Amino acid sequence: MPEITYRQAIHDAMVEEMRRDGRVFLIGEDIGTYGGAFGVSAGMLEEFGPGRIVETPISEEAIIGAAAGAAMVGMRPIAEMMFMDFILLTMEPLVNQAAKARYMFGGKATVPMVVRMPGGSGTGAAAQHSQSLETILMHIPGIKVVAPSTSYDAKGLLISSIRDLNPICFVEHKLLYKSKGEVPEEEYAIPLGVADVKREGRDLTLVASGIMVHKSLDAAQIVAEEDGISVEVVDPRTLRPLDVDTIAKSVKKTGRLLVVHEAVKTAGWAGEVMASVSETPSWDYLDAPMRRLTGKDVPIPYNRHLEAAAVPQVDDIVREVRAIVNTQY
Amino acid sequence: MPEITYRQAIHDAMVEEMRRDGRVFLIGEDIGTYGGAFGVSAGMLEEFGPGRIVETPISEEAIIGAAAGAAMVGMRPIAEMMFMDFILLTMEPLVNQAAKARYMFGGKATVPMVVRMPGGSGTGAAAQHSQSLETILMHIPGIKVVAPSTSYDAKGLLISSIRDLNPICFVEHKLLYKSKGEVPEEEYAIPLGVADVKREGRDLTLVASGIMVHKSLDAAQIVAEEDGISVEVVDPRTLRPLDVDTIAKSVKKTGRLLVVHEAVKTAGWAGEVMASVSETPSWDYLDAPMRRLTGKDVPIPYNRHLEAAAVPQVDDIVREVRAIVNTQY
Amino acid sequence: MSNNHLMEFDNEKTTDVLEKSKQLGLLEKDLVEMYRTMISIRLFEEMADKLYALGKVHGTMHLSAGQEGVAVGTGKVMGAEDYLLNHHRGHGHFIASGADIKKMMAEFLGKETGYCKGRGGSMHIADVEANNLGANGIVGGGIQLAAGVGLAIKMMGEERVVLVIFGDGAANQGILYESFNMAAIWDLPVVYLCENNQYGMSADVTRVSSKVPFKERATAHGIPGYYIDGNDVLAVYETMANAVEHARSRKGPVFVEAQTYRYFGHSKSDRNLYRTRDEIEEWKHRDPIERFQKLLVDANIITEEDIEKIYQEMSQLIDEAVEFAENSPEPDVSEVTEWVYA
Amino acid sequence: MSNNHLMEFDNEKTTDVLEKSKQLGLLEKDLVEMYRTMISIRLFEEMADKLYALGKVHGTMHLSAGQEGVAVGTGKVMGAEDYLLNHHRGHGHFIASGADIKKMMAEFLGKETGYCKGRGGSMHIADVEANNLGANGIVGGGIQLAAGVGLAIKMMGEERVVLVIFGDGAANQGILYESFNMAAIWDLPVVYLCENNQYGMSADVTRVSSKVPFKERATAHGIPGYYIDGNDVLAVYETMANAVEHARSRKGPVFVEAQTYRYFGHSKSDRNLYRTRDEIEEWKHRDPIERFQKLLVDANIITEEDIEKIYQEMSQLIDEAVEFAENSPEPDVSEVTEWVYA
Ligand SMILES: Cc1ncc(C[n+]2csc(CCOP(=O)(O)OP(=O)(O)O)c2C)c(N)n1
Ligand SMILES: Cc1ncc(C[n+]2csc(CCOP(=O)(O)OP(=O)(O)O)c2C)c(N)n1
Ligand SMILES: [Mg+2]
Ligand SMILES: [Mg+2]
Repeated sequence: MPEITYRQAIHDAMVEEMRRDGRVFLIGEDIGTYGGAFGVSAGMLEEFGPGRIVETPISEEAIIGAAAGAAMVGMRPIAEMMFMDFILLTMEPLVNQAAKARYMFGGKATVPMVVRMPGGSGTGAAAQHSQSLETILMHIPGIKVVAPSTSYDAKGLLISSIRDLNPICFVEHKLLYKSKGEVPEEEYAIPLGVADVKREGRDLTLVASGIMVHKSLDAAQIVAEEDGISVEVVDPRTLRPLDVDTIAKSVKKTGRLLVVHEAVKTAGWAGEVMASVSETPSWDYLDAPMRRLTGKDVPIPYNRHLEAAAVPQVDDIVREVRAIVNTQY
Repeated sequence: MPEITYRQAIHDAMVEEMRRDGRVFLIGEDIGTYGGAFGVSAGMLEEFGPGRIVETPISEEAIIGAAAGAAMVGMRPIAEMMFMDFILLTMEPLVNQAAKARYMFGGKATVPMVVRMPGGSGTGAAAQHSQSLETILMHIPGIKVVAPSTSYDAKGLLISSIRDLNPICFVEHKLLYKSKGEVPEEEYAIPLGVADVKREGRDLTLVASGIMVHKSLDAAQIVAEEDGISVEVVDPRTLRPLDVDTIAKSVKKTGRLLVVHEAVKTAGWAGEVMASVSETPSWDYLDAPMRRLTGKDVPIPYNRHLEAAAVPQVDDIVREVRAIVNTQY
Repeated sequence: MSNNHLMEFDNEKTTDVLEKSKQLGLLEKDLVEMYRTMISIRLFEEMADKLYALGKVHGTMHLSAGQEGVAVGTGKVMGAEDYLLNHHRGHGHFIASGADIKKMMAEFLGKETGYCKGRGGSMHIADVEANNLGANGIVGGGIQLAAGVGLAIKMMGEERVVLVIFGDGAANQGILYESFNMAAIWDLPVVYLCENNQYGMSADVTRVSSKVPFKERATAHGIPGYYIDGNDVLAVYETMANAVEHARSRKGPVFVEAQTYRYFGHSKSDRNLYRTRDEIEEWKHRDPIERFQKLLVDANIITEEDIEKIYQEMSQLIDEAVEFAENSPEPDVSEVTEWVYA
Repeated sequence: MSNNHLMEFDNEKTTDVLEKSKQLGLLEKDLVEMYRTMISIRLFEEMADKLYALGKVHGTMHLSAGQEGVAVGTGKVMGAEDYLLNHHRGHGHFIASGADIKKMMAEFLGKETGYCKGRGGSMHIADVEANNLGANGIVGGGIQLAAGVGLAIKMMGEERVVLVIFGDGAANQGILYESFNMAAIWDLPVVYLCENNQYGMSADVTRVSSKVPFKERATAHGIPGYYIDGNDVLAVYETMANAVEHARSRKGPVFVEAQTYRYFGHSKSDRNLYRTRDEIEEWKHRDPIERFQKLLVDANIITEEDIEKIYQEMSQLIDEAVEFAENSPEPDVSEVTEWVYA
């Protein structure tokens, strides 16, 4: 299989769906000639023209409102937020309108829209361009939250997201755009709500998403080599709906759970994973307290050392895994 | 001690602080002649005049932006959101500006502002006027979240909130405005970040906030009388910072934890309580899986029976408590 | 506050109903139908108020009695294929657009037979199949959805237009200006109708708005703006017909501000402290129904007897709707989690 | 796209610097100081660009070379007691308001000695003690903070004003209109300065804006609006002086749109695909520094030698700033969680 970047995978998913379905269009800031702030839509203006690559003024609330309105009458918008942080400007149309229309109207509306947004830190963009806000989006009934960690997942999940009939928040991680991975040439789709075990293991279940999957895999490799600890890395891929079954099955096997996320600690989605596991019979199999390793409770600082210190790094994960596995309870 | 309503307690806290400190002012929609949608500021225009009871256009984002700007230069605004749902229109200034200014500026700014907002369902106001969004606010470093359940707590916590130097989200529950409780005549303040054990018990720790404190107390009384189950009801009062010590101490004693909130289940703050308890030695004392009883994962429906079914009721709590205490693990 | 801020209207006052209707291409039966619809809205709102007082309506509702001129003048213009984004005070517009008042009443009573199966209530009532994309509980919440609908219409190359209705209070939400800008740069077929009833809840429009009428805010975006007497139903019809024609012929968005007045309080918690009885009475002298009725009677289009009969018929329809609603089943509580996702 | 949308400016073109400065009450030394500040901004931006290329600046930054006329014409007007809400492309404004460029450089290099102890970087640089309430990473993010500051000034009965700066792109954020409305109804001492450099990232202002110049959007709110040549530093000074005087004398908010142009790309990821080399060259013929310099030389206020010397002095100051920044300590990583709460 050819290796392509995460950026390319997302690009390809959009292009293929737009070729397949005339209702799909892209809307956002600087997505045309500029190709998007991260270059994801480069070249699409040339193929699809301004009628389907809809470049907007800097009016985020209006972008999401327009996407929701268009979706309600049969279009399939893909809206790009230049940075995930800007989703905060759009919570009204996203949460009060798009997410609720179907329910409020007694099941008579559908709002098939995708909002793509790059989240996360690591580029020195500081507090207003580095947030990981996926937990907030997970808390909204009516919305699905997707967060791919590889090129393969990105493409397959985006295709499913575009075909889904609900508002989808599709969370990309800035640091992953250049990462490469195998992607089949033939069409495929990955169903939403299905986790992927990225590495099998026996001693501890590590749930991580986005960039943290890669850091966790690195950490798993280190503890395997240095400590003989066998970590199973589960990537939920879809945060809402969360594939609790896969996680619970893994916990039943390993007896230990560590959730790693870049989002800040307080009220972050690690708690959701723990609460969900508590609701399954796997709780009985826990040999250690469930733990989380998360972003610190701070706005992301600018200085690169501070920035790195604000979110989990491979070393931190290694340390945490060792602590959990080596402590007697 | 005289009994006053929760509404009156909030009103009194604002009036007393405005008399004490000329920098404190109220800003919001219909807070003057109308007295606020829930009547909390009735009569304040007469005492303080339009210079300090600042009635705004319907521009929620601007209300919070203005409050933040005024706070940065030395004022002490209390902003009223007519309904908690409207905080979604203000996430940009609240989260990207007010919450982060201090940190981004290297500790050189303070943003002492309070945003009061009535949350919760039960009045038939349906999906866009009934949300419990406190978990979202808890996820923002820089913000504190306060959620009183009684007249006494409301007054004491609001006074501390007004005097605090940080942006505070002060979550009121619509159904509590008419509830009554004892409030001392002399000045007092309740420190933020300190939970209150609203009922002592031995068999199960029930963490609840706002209206759910009252439902939980009713349920505790029922299971005490009918089943001899002794429930300890802990009201965090401040959701961020969360008084994990008090909760953990209680769990150590009872060996069981149930978190009850009206907010929807997925990614709701029950998970935060569980994750926090897991991080304490109390985890070792758990005799049963930690559980949550929450709002269902739906927008709040209009019909009163559906509406009631969407959030935990006394019976549901009774059933859940019995299930936890009576199951053998 | 008073009414002396009212400026001169852009519309010519309707004085001769025969001449005006000829000009507008309205037949006598159209005029009578419009009159009937106005009556039905007034009676509907009065009944809704009663049901609320009886505790049968849960939550809150926002009544539009007094604003029938805007609703009917507009509803008569819109085609069935056109989209409507309504606001919280939208019963009249919904009725004028051809709603089934039985399903409306059933919705207010939270019944399974209601437009939204009892999930939405007055603030979220919608009829998606009939292109009514809902009332909105968020002041200004429908404004930008409308631009999105307009964009979709344009993309699909359709002849429809989208009408979005909002109040004077909503005109101070920033989203309106993002929407104006987008609709203008893309020439979207959006008709913005600002129903100015002088107050946003207790806020006098002149106290909370930098400049009235609002139309300058539209023209500053290159959008044609009209400021009209909303209590003159034929003036509303005329302006809205022009506005819709403009949008339908792909000339881009239009903005219409119609002055009117609500008789009931803002919602059920309103004690009307912010306005005087006198002011309400003053506006009742400009009542849209009475004004139209007088013109119709003077022109011998209807008689006092017709009027009596119309009231009776409409009353009966409304009673039937209430009966239908009352006899309808409650939603099944076990279905509370249905329809969150598609 | 091109520049032919530029309208006639409201300001009179500065041709005779002696007469103009007399009119404005500026002494020769003021003019020279303004010139020096313009040079220092230009050289500062060029150095920032270099440091970025060397990998010493983390993240992104937005350079304002080409826009010095707006920065210096404005900065010269503002009093030390006045508040500033700056935007992401604000280095020039910060320097013109009297910043310590050492602390700026140190901030860009993420050092503990920087204005924000390395926490903020270019996009969040602030000097709260000096009434600079920060650059802003959110396009439009400072606009309504400014109205809040204006409200506080009014409440405290002070004589200050607040200046908020934003770009042409930001002018399409709805919050600007909420802010206009509030500032207008309460007569707040807010000076809105829209620095129109023709593009919001890659978006040509005329493509994404319903109507330019923007001033009509202000006047539609009853706010006086000016559309001026931002590359004529004395014209900027004159208009801003009038605007600030208006706000300071409690007559309410003012809006100024200054036309200018940025030479560098939007940010570091910009490949300038959306504009032509020719266009950039064309604007360089209107360079604010060269224009002012020519006037000063023609009027015998400075000589070629003076110019040489000024460049040397400014270069040296900037080199010193870089040295200071490079030699400054990194923040202590153990303090990463400090200053979240007060
Ligand atoms: C975003 C938002 N803010 C406030 C409210 C509360 N509210 C409901 S209607 C209303 C007044 C609206 O005024 P206007 O737009 O003039 O419409 P009218 O009620 O006069 O028809 C207010 C403040 C709301 N529902 N949504
Ligand atoms: C809310 C928001 N949307 C988008 C961006 C990304 N962005 C940063 S600067 C910019 C262009 C701003 O244009 P303008 O206001 O004209 O200022 P200029 O950069 O031209 O000085 C964009 C789109 C942002 N930072 N914030
Ligand atoms: Mg109104
Ligand atoms: Mg610009």
